[in-house]
Amino acid sequence: MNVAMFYLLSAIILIFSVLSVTTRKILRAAVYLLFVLIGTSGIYFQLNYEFLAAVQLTLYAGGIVVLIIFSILLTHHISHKFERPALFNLLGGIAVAAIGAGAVLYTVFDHQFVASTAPALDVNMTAIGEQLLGMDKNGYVLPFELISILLLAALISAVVVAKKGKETEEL
Amino acid sequence: MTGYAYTVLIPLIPLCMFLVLGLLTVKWKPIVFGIMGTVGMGTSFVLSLITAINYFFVVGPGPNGFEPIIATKVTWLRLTEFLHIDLGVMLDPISVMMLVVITTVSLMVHLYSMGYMKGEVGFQRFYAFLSLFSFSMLGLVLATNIFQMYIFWELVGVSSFLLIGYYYEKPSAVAASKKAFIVTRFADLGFLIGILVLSFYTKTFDFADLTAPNTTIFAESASVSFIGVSVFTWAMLLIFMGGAGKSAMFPLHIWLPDAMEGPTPVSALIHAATMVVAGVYLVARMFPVFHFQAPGALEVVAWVGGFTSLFAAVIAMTQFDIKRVLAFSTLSQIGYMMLALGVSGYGGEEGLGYMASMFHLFTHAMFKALLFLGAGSIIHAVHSNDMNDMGGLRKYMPITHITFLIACLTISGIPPFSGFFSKDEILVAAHNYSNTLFSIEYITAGLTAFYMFRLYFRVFWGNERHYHHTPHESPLVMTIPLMVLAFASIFSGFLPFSELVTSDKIGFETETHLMVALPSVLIGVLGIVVAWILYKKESLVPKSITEKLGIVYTATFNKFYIDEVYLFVTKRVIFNYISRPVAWFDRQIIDGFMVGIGKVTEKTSYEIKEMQSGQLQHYAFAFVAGTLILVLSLLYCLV
Amino acid sequence: MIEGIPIYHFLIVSTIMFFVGVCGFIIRRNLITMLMAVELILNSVNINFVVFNRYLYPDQLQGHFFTLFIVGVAATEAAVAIALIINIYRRFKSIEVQNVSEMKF
Amino acid sequence: MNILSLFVVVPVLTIVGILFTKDFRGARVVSAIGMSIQLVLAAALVLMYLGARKAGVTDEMLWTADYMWFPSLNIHYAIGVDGIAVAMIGLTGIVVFAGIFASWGVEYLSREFFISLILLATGVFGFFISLDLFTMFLFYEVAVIPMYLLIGVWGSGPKESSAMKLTLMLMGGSALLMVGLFGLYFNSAPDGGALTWNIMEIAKVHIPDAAQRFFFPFTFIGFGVLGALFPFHTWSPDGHASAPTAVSMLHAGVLMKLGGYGCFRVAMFLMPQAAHEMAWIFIILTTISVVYGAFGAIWQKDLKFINAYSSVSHCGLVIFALLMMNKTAMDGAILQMISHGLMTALFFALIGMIYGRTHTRDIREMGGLMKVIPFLAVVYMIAGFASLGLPGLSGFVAEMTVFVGSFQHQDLFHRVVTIIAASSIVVTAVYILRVVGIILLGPIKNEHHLELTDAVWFERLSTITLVLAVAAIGIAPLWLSDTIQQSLGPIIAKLTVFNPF
Amino acid sequence: MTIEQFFLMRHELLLILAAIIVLIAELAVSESGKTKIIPFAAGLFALVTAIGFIPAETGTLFGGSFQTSSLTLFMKNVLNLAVLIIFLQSEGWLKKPENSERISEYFILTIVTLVGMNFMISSGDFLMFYLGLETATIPAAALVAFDRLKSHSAEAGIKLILSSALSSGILLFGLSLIYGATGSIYFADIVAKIEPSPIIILAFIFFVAGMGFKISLVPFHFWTADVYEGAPINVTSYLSVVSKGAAAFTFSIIVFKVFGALFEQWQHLVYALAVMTMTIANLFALRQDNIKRFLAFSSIAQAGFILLGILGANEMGMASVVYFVLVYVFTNLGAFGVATSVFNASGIETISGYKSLYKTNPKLSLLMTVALFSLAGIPPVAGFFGKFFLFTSAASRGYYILVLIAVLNATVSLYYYLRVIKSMFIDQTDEPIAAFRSSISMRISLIMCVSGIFVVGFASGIFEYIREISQLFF
Repeated sequence: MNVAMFYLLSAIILIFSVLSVTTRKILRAAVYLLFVLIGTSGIYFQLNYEFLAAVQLTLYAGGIVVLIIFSILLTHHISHKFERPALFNLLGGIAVAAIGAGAVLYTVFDHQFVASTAPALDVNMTAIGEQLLGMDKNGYVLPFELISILLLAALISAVVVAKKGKETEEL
Repeated sequence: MTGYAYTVLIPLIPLCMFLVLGLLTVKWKPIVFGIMGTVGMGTSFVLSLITAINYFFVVGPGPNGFEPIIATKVTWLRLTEFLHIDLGVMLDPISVMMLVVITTVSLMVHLYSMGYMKGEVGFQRFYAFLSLFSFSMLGLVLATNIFQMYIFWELVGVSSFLLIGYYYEKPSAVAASKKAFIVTRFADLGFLIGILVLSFYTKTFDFADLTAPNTTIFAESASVSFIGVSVFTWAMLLIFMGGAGKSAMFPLHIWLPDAMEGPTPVSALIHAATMVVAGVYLVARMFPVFHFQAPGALEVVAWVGGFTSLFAAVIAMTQFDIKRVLAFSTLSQIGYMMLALGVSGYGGEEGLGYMASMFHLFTHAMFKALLFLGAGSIIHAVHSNDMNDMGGLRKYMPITHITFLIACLTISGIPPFSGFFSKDEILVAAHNYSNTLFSIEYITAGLTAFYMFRLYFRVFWGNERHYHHTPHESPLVMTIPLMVLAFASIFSGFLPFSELVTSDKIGFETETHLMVALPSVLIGVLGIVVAWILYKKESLVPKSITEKLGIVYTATFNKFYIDEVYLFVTKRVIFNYISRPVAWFDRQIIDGFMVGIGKVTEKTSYEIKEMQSGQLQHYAFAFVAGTLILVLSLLYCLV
Repeated sequence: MIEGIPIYHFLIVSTIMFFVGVCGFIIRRNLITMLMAVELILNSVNINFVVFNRYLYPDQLQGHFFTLFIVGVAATEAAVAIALIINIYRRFKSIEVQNVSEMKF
Repeated sequence: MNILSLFVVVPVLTIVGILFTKDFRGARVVSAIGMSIQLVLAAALVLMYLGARKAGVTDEMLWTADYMWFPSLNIHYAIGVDGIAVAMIGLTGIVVFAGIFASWGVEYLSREFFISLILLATGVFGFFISLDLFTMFLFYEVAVIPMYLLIGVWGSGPKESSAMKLTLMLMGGSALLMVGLFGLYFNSAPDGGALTWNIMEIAKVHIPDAAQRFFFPFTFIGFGVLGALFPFHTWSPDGHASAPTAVSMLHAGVLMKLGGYGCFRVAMFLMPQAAHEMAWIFIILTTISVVYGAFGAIWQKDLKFINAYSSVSHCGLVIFALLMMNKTAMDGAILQMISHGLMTALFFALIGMIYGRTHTRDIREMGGLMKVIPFLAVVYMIAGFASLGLPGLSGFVAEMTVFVGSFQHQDLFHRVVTIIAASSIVVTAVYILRVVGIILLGPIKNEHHLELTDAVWFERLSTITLVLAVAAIGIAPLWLSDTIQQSLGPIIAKLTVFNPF
Repeated sequence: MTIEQFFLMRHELLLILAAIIVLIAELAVSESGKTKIIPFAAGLFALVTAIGFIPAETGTLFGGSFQTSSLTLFMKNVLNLAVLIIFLQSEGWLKKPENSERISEYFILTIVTLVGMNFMISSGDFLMFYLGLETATIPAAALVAFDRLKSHSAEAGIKLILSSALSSGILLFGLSLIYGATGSIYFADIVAKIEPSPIIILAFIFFVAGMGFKISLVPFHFWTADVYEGAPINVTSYLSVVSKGAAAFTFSIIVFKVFGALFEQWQHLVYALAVMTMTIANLFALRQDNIKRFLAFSSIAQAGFILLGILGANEMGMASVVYFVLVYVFTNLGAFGVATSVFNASGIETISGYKSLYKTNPKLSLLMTVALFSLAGIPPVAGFFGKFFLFTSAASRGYYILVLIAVLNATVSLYYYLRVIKSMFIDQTDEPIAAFRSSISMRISLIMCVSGIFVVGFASGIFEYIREISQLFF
């Protein structure tokens, strides 16, 4: 069951990721991306990282994609169709992707991953919460603080960029 | 030895005069500078005479003949362990003799120039240069080693350059001075290389070591040879090349006729009496080395001398510029001297040629100086060098006429004038050596008499030309030197030269060889007679003869086109085919390459600018592709 | 950990997804689609981290948390990028890359 | 303070002094004072050196001082001089002094001009006193770089491109040099121990042969570029032609000597094995350079070009002689450096002065200048005679020492190339006399030239200083030559250890 | 965790504090008095910088996530100093009317990016490193797009953020592989388990690509020129000096510390990147006319030189990199300071516009000359020493050919630096930039730069100190 589910999810992820970069309708692309993200969260569920999956669903799928769709709506007509990609970019991109995927996969398959023998950690909300606020090794309070600063800065950045000034001075 | 320490003053006084005259910027009357120079030279002259009398007669020969004396010597530059250049004064028969010759002629020229150069711009400069020249020449003859000689050799070249180019606003004078310098410089290169080769094998520059009769310094390398010829022959040939340049031997003679562009007193001093015999002096100085180590080179000396004497005499017959005639005559006479050295043996009677050469050098200095000064006097009177502008001058310039005649007789070898004696010895020496050379010299003697009297008759006899103003006798200051030199020309033949100046410095007796002397006198007289017939009265005969000779005459008149050959070599080959391509090559190829690197870099810069297209995808592509290339090349060695 | 699925299968998915993202970044001309391609890339990295954590090192949560933070950063990045894109749209009236390439060479 | 450090301190103080001046008058007076002090110092140094040697001091380097600078890399400020360096310092003092007076008339941005000029001089002095390769290199570059502005701002003709070419080629040379210096440093302790930049320390060890072979060409060519080694000389004609008077003087007179000095003090002295093995390549190159430069000069029409090519020829002779690696030839090389420095500076000074009057350097447009500007013309002739090797002037002494020295080689190859090189003296005579004949002698070609005025006092001071120096060496070379030979002793000793002959 | 331990983080904490104070100040000042924030913020930052120099303990916090050593402290001080100079130079630009509403934002964003860099330098695991990196980049994009009236600025902003997103994606992929292969994101654990297996090398190359983006190495550099050109000039100088310096610091730390064992493998990589970077950047710089774009390519070339120091892979290499960045701070900011002054006074930012600048503004021209000579590595200014030590470091490993290539490249670079000098001193024009006086703060900053350029080289103590702390680091 799980196995079949995994392959289904994998198929969804791959197909929709390919579609999202190839479709010529931008809104569709965003929707395909949403499917990919949801598929990924499915994988997280399968791996028993429920918290992560939830975050993925809410923040990624819910937040980012919505943001993207808003911006699309702001900047495009819904029926907007892309021009075809330039030939050089198309060939180059595909070639690079193919060669790169080949090289990386070859390398990865070449590698013998050794699983840790230590007993598995029970992943529950308590453990996650403790680690997130932990100050020792495997504690993530410092990154947590830093990312909060980053979020603040991003907020200010967005304001700085988007703030409308006296448009009369526009060049 | 210290008794001769004062001899160092002989060259130094002219040097001081040069510095004083050259640097003094006061505006005195020009004649004052003339007097200063003359007095300085006079002092040197007196000192030289004292030295000569002292050396030859008061001290006299020792058991081994005249001892060479190093009067003074300081080290000037230390080169290697063995080689060091000294500056010093060496007295031996030939150098003492040369002292007398140089100071005498120089003094006469100094005196003479006060009249001749009167009113010339740069009078002071003229005397400065004369003093410089005298200094250099004296330093040359007094040299204790071959490198000192080379140093003064170069200085002589430069002073000659300065004096020939005295009328520096005249392009022909500038060209002549340049030519003189460069041709002799070229010869000096040979001299220098010769010195290098010689000193490399002998480890010394000193004449004392080189010319000692039984020296062993050559033994070690005697068998070393280069292209089948012994290195010493090479060395001596190269050194002779230097001498040939200075003495204007064929084929390096081309500068001398042109050098007549200088003021006439200069020609008298440099291009007749002193500098041009430096080559002869050099060979004489190195004679033991030539004789013992490089007989082959000596043979070359003889043949070059013989050929030049004939060659120059032939050309002299056709020239119209009186100074050029004299110049070719000088060449011819120096050829005699070279020949005499070339045919000479070593010691006693064997060394007759050597003695004769020196003897002729001495007498030639006197009569040739006289001829030039006389010519100067004539030029002074008629303001022209060209024989065609002259004629019948004997009435206007009696002193010049008489002294000139004496000189002509002397050079033609008519007894009892001094030229007879010296030339006679040379002919004897040549007779003992080779019949070919001997006959060449006979012919030359006749030709000499002919062209000298051709000159004489055309100038002093014949029809009067239309002169701008009536020619007049030169002032006393000019005629006194003429008379003094005429006196010397007449009587110097009676000097007991063989007692004093010989190859091994031991005197011997000579006698007149009638079998040789008589024909030579006859042939001289023959020449005079022919000249008398042709030129005493103006006639069309010479002209018809020249027309009959046709191309031969033209070739001779044009000095056998040697100048043109040189011009071709220098202008065409060196200038156009070497220098110009070198300059082009440097600018276009080498510099072009360097600039090209820059150009290519800049061009590349423009060629690759499309890489930075401004498009984000291209950047991303480059980014990923670059990463992948690194992966593939470093991880899998694929790229 | 899913029984019967080797780790490599996950890696195939993530790697392909990664390079699809890269490919998309290169071939798409629209700034927003490029941003989406970046999200694909980050997502594939996330899968990597998570899978490595679960399959190989279940005794800790480093990969898990790394993923968590990447998601956070991706969000901020997307926010700022979208602000900039809207800014661009205001300037250029277009968000096509070839129009947004005034500076070059 | 160590007397040697003064040679760097005085120019720096002079520069500071110039900064406080108001206009060109002040600037030139301050420069003149500073450089006069420097000249006096140089003279004093020469006398002190001779005195010390006479008193029997046998140290290889005198007045050494050593201050640690960067301890971790063992970089010191190490100074000291031997006879050769003293002679070069003397030369520099004279040329700089003359250069200041030759540029007395510079009024455009004159403070900047003098500052750059003295900065250049600082570099040169610093280079000659240095015993530490790092400091040496530092001073070397300090000396090179002001050239760009000096030529670019105050030059004439295609000055920008010439300045650029010169700077880039010289810096390219120093790129090679830098690699060579690194090689020396990292091989300075082959048997273990501390690495060092100090020349005298490195000289004590034997740098591994492989390293020598690799780094010798870098070092030698690196310095050789500045020494106008064929075929890296092409910066020289353009640079000199465009440079203002004093800059040409300093550059040809002194800066190019850095190349020759470095070649033997660093490249050959420290890597004797490689020097012996590779000498033949460079001997061929320099032989070409000697003859080629001379022939190149014949064809030129610009006075400065003539002199630049002549410099190629003469500087070629320097390196040529150095490579002969015997005492006499190297002595000759150093004499030639000094001699060439003086006379070429004289030449450039004169060319500048003539150019300042006639506003042309094309020899075809000049003629008969002897009549209107006799002083300059006579000095020009003296310089010409020095250049073609007239006895009594420095050129003769140097050339003869070189030729005699080079000819002492047992090897036929060396003697043959000596003869080829010696033939340049004839060619030199040709081009010198050609120029003299065309511009000084003959009739006046240009009517306007009749109104030219002869040299003024500062020009006379400048040229007479140089003439006196040229003549002094030419007339009494023994003391200088002996001093140099004595100092060459240790260098020769190190070189001959490996002499295969 | 005691309060003293927090002092280990004092650079970061102070900076955050400063950012908050500026934020509060923004609220406190009136609408018309916004420009007063400039001196206030600059002064505050000067204080922060000064405090940073007080000697401090070193140690590790958060179980290894945060590490300090004398070396990292010094690096942070260098960056602080650079930012201080930039703040002083920004005055003229910030005072322009279109920026009046966003002055405090400029300071806050700059300080936050600096916080990110500090964390990046001090990071002890890849998570902190990554977060620091992003904190240093994302707000920077907003800074780049700060000139909202200029389309170039907006274009630069989007180019920066998208390329940086791509590059950090690739970087992260590398990091994920490292995590997979070693089982940890902590440096200390990784070092123990790292081995030259292909996957690690692959991951390392991805990591280098990501870092190469920040340091702008060829071929990861393409964004640099466009972003530098489009960004406001002070932001450009910030990116080119501080951002790049921090990245170089971090790169060398991680490369030495984490990947030190893989030297055999990565030396070729760094070698190739160094050659490409120097050469390509020089070729592009040759024909630039825009001074910012020109300095962008010049800074790319300088990054290539930095790689030579990294190639040394020993304390000498570390010291030479840090020293070079220190020199580079003064040098490049000197050049940017002049460019800023000229731009503020005349609006000119092309090299050809600098013609005859020496006649009207001699001091600025001289300063520019000194700075350019220092960039070109000409003695006796500091740039020479900086380059020399980098080369020494490379040569100590026997990379003589690389050193040769580098020095030849330095020669080429001299060509384009001289072009600027030529424009200022030699080229003549009828309408040179009029004479002007820079503001006080600008002058202070320029004096700091010029004294830095002269002192840092000659005062060997500075280098020796860096060398000492680098030794401690290893």
